[in-house]
Amino acid sequence: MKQYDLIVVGGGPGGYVTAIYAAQNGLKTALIEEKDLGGTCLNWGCIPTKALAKNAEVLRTIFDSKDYGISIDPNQIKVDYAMAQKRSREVSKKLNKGVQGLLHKNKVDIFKDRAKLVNGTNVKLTASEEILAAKNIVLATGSHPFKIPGFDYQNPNIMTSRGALEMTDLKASDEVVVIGAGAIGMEFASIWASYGAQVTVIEMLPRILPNEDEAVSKEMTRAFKKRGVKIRAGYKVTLVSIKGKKIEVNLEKNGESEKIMGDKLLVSAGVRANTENLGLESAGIKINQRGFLDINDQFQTSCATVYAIGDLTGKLALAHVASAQGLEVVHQILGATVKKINYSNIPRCTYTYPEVASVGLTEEQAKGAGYKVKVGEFPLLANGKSLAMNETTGFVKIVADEKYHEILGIHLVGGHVTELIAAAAGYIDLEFTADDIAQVIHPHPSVSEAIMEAAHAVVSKAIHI
Amino acid sequence: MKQYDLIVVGGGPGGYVTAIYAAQNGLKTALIEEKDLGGTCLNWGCIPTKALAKNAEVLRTIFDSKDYGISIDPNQIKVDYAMAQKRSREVSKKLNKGVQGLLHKNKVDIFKDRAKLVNGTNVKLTASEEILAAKNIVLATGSHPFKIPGFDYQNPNIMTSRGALEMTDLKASDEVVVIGAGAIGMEFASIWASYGAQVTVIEMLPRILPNEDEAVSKEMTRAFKKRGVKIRAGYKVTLVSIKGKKIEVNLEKNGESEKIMGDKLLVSAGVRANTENLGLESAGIKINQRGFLDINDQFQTSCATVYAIGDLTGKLALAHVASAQGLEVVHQILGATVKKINYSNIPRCTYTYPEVASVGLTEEQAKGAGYKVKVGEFPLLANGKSLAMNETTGFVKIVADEKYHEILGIHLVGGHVTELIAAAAGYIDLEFTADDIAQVIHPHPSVSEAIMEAAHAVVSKAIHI
Amino acid sequence: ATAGNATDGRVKASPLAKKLAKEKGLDLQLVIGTGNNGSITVDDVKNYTPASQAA
Ligand SMILES: Cc1cc2nc3c(=O)[nH]c(=O)nc-3n(C[C@H](O)[C@H](O)[C@H](O)COP(=O)(O)OP(=O)(O)OC[C@H]3O[C@@H](n4cnc5c(N)ncnc54)[C@H](O)[C@@H]3O)c2cc1C
Ligand SMILES: Cc1cc2nc3c(=O)[nH]c(=O)nc-3n(C[C@H](O)[C@H](O)[C@H](O)COP(=O)(O)OP(=O)(O)OC[C@H]3O[C@@H](n4cnc5c(N)ncnc54)[C@H](O)[C@@H]3O)c2cc1C
Repeated sequence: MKQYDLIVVGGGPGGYVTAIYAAQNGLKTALIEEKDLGGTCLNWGCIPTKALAKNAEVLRTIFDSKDYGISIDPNQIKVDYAMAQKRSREVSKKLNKGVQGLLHKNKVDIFKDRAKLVNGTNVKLTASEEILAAKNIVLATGSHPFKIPGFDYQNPNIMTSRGALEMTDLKASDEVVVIGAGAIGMEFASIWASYGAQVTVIEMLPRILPNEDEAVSKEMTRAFKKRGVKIRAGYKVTLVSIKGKKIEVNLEKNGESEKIMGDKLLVSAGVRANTENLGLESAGIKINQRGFLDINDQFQTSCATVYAIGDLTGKLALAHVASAQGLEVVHQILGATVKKINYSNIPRCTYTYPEVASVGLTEEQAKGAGYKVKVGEFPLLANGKSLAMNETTGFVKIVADEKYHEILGIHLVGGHVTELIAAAAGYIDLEFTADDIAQVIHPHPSVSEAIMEAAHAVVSKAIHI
Repeated sequence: MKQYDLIVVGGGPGGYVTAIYAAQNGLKTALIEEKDLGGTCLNWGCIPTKALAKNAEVLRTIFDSKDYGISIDPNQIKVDYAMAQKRSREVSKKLNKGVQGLLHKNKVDIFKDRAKLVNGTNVKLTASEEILAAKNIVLATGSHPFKIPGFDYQNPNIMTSRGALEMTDLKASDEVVVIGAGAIGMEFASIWASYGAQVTVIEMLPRILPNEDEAVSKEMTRAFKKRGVKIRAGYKVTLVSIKGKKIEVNLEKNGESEKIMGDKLLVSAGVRANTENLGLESAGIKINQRGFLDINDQFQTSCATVYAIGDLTGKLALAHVASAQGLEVVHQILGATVKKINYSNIPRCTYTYPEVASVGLTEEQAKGAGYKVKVGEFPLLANGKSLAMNETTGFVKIVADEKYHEILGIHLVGGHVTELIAAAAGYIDLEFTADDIAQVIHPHPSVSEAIMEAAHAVVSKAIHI
Repeated sequence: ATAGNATDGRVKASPLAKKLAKEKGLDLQLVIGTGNNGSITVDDVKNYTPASQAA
């Protein structure tokens, strides 16, 4: 029986990062992955969606090129969505190969098989029937998109994100309905709207991107409407039925009903943990009410030698959470200092047009938590770089406490703001105040200056508004 | 005679920011500007160049659109450089009006006139002959492009950046020669190369972007060569002469000479302070050997009531330096804490394709300063977002001290990295170590993750390489 | 009054200053900060001598 210091189950950003880091730190490590190295993230999540978003950005740029002194007869622009998908798949493939290379380089043993726990230190490979042993086991089996029951998912036009990443026949004349206005639903809506499709986004909660600050939802509603996307927030889907080649979606809000016809339907309603047939019982591990695995601050399940990380743990379903948890598990196993992860201080990004990025508490949450709040805002309309780039939709909103100007939350809407939020995450993580941010000399011209201005607004007043 | 708490001479990013901030803080303030509010930066510098860079980016995107499943017959793309310039001028105009609005709103008295010092507390307006009095005076008269002597600047095809921002007749068939490979020369070279011009960049020092880390110059040389830009670093221009409609530029390196023909020539060889006819003598202020005004840590000239900021002071000729100095002058006047500006920790940006951004010391400078250096590097080729965006040229290089992993310098090359450097400037300013950066949870996928990876490389090893 | 930077019970120090102070076994409560808003910088820690702060 092969003996390891660490067996990692699942090769997503939780599992593969854990395995590499463990191996770099001298642990003899095995990784078991039944499908694709890189997991959901690299193959059916973060990466292929961003490749599609880039395609969409290119297309938008072309359609707007008149503003920049370039004229192209629109009839001469030939758009091939299947080719866009092809590039997206190729990027995933390349990264998948890259992960394989990294695991090899770091001497992680890879088993392409399905794993099942035998007990707290043994794992059985389902196909080969081999049993592996380890001092510690990390479960990083991830999640899959939730399928709202009652829809016919055999119909190729009714899909979750997985199907949407394989769908190649989008036409500019298509009507598309998206159920669920979280990050994933909004990202696909943004991509398809860029390709000219008539998109409707339906959200049960009263506003799109319901986890974001209210100001963000408002700005994004405005921006998406301006792009021609229909927003139906606070609506309940009552019935989905097939009408010939069309999908009919029935909605209701305050007793009033509405009917929307679509050629395609995306169901984007959260994720469910991959816990089936994992042998959890044999290690005495229970699934919680929400279907996820509970972990303590050391990332241990109720079985001390079995850790769980990533989407499986039902925290924020984000790749960087999975990876960060994985690094800390390795610290725990090595007896090094383990960082306690504060899940409210994780940066959250939505790669739409415009983009959304945030970290920390919303204004409402901060007030709910009992803080006396001071808000500093700055609109990109007053930012020189945004004007030069012709991307003036959006703002920076800093939620700080009144007394120390401690940063509680930073909320961004705008072009490429997902690249600005890391700085904010650093400031929050290391407990800097708005006064600190305000006096950091930011480069001119840059969108990042808007963060400095919003910090000035917390301290006293912004300069450029 | 009108009495002020503060008179500001010059309405660039040094002067107008000082005036607004002074007024916000209760000082009765006058601003004297003889030409355009916003100064070089808004009218003939930072902003219009970035608007042009955006135009160029749009054009590049269109030419590369085949990669994204979009096909356009190149003959159908009509490019109008004059229109691109028009947009650039309009953006400047809009910001110029914006500054005027801000000054009005904050109740700063604006004098559209030329100022001359009478003594340390009086200023004479040249045209109106009015004399204004103030407790303190800030000189923020900026700079102008240096004209290498001996060239015929009457010829419309021989220009400094000022002329380049007015030139409207660029053709894709043009040969363009740029003398000076600092940020400004490189930015124009990048723009014109995007428009299809055959560009040659000549630099006297051994490498382009000579103030940057050597690794940056190397990567940019490679990237520009790949784009078809000819690089002649370590070359001396020996003669520029007119040959019919062409400009002939003679170069020399190690005794070997070369001849380059151009349709246009940009001279981009630094700036000279605007000190002429300022009445400096009457306030007892001397110009230093380099032609700039010396200031102390409180930004005072040798006359204690007269401050100087911005390009006039011969520090880094950057807009955000001018503005930051201005804020501190106001603190000084108000008797508040004055931040000592560490000029090596100012973010420096070059808005080329790819972009360059850096802060702190280069590896060479750090070693020269006696540090035992530990370098952490991460190539964008290994960054998921960069792959998804198809922008894999570039890297992150962190220069840290070996013992505490104190961040001494961060050097970035890549798409839009000028938006990432503020974070790095914050990290340096607030004294983060590489260990601190490494454990900040960065969003996935993002280019910013490459900074985290380079920090990991300083601490021990990067994960994804 | 006690010298030092513990206003409102908060000690503000840069990450690097904290690292160095820990290594030196120095109590940051005793150090006067000269950085932003009285934050303790690495130089404050480096330059700290009990005598120099007595005043
Ligand atoms: C469309 C979409 C877009 C997204 N975009 C982003 C984004 O931009 N940013 C972001 O941070 N997050 C994004 N996410 C979320 C992100 O993909 C997940 O948070 C992340 O993949 C979770 O990582 P993980 O390692 O926990 O699980 P996963 O990535 O799901 O990996 C789990 C792996 O375990 C394997 N596995 C499962 N059971 C077994 C078993 N018994 N034996 C062996 N192998 C097994 C699976 O095959 C899978 O490869 C997106 C998700 C989707 C669906
Ligand atoms: C092509 C180019 C691109 C640049 N790009 C960038 C960039 O991307 N980022 C960056 O940070 N910097 C950039 N710079 C540099 C930046 O423009 C300067 O650092 C900045 O403008 C300096 O600000 P200032 O206030 O000191 O002077 P200026 O902006 O030069 O303003 C001085 C003002 O004073 C006025 N003035 C002068 N004398 C008198 C007088 N006697 N009476 C009344 N008014 C007077 C002038 O008319 C002028 O408006 C660029 C410069 C150029 C030329």
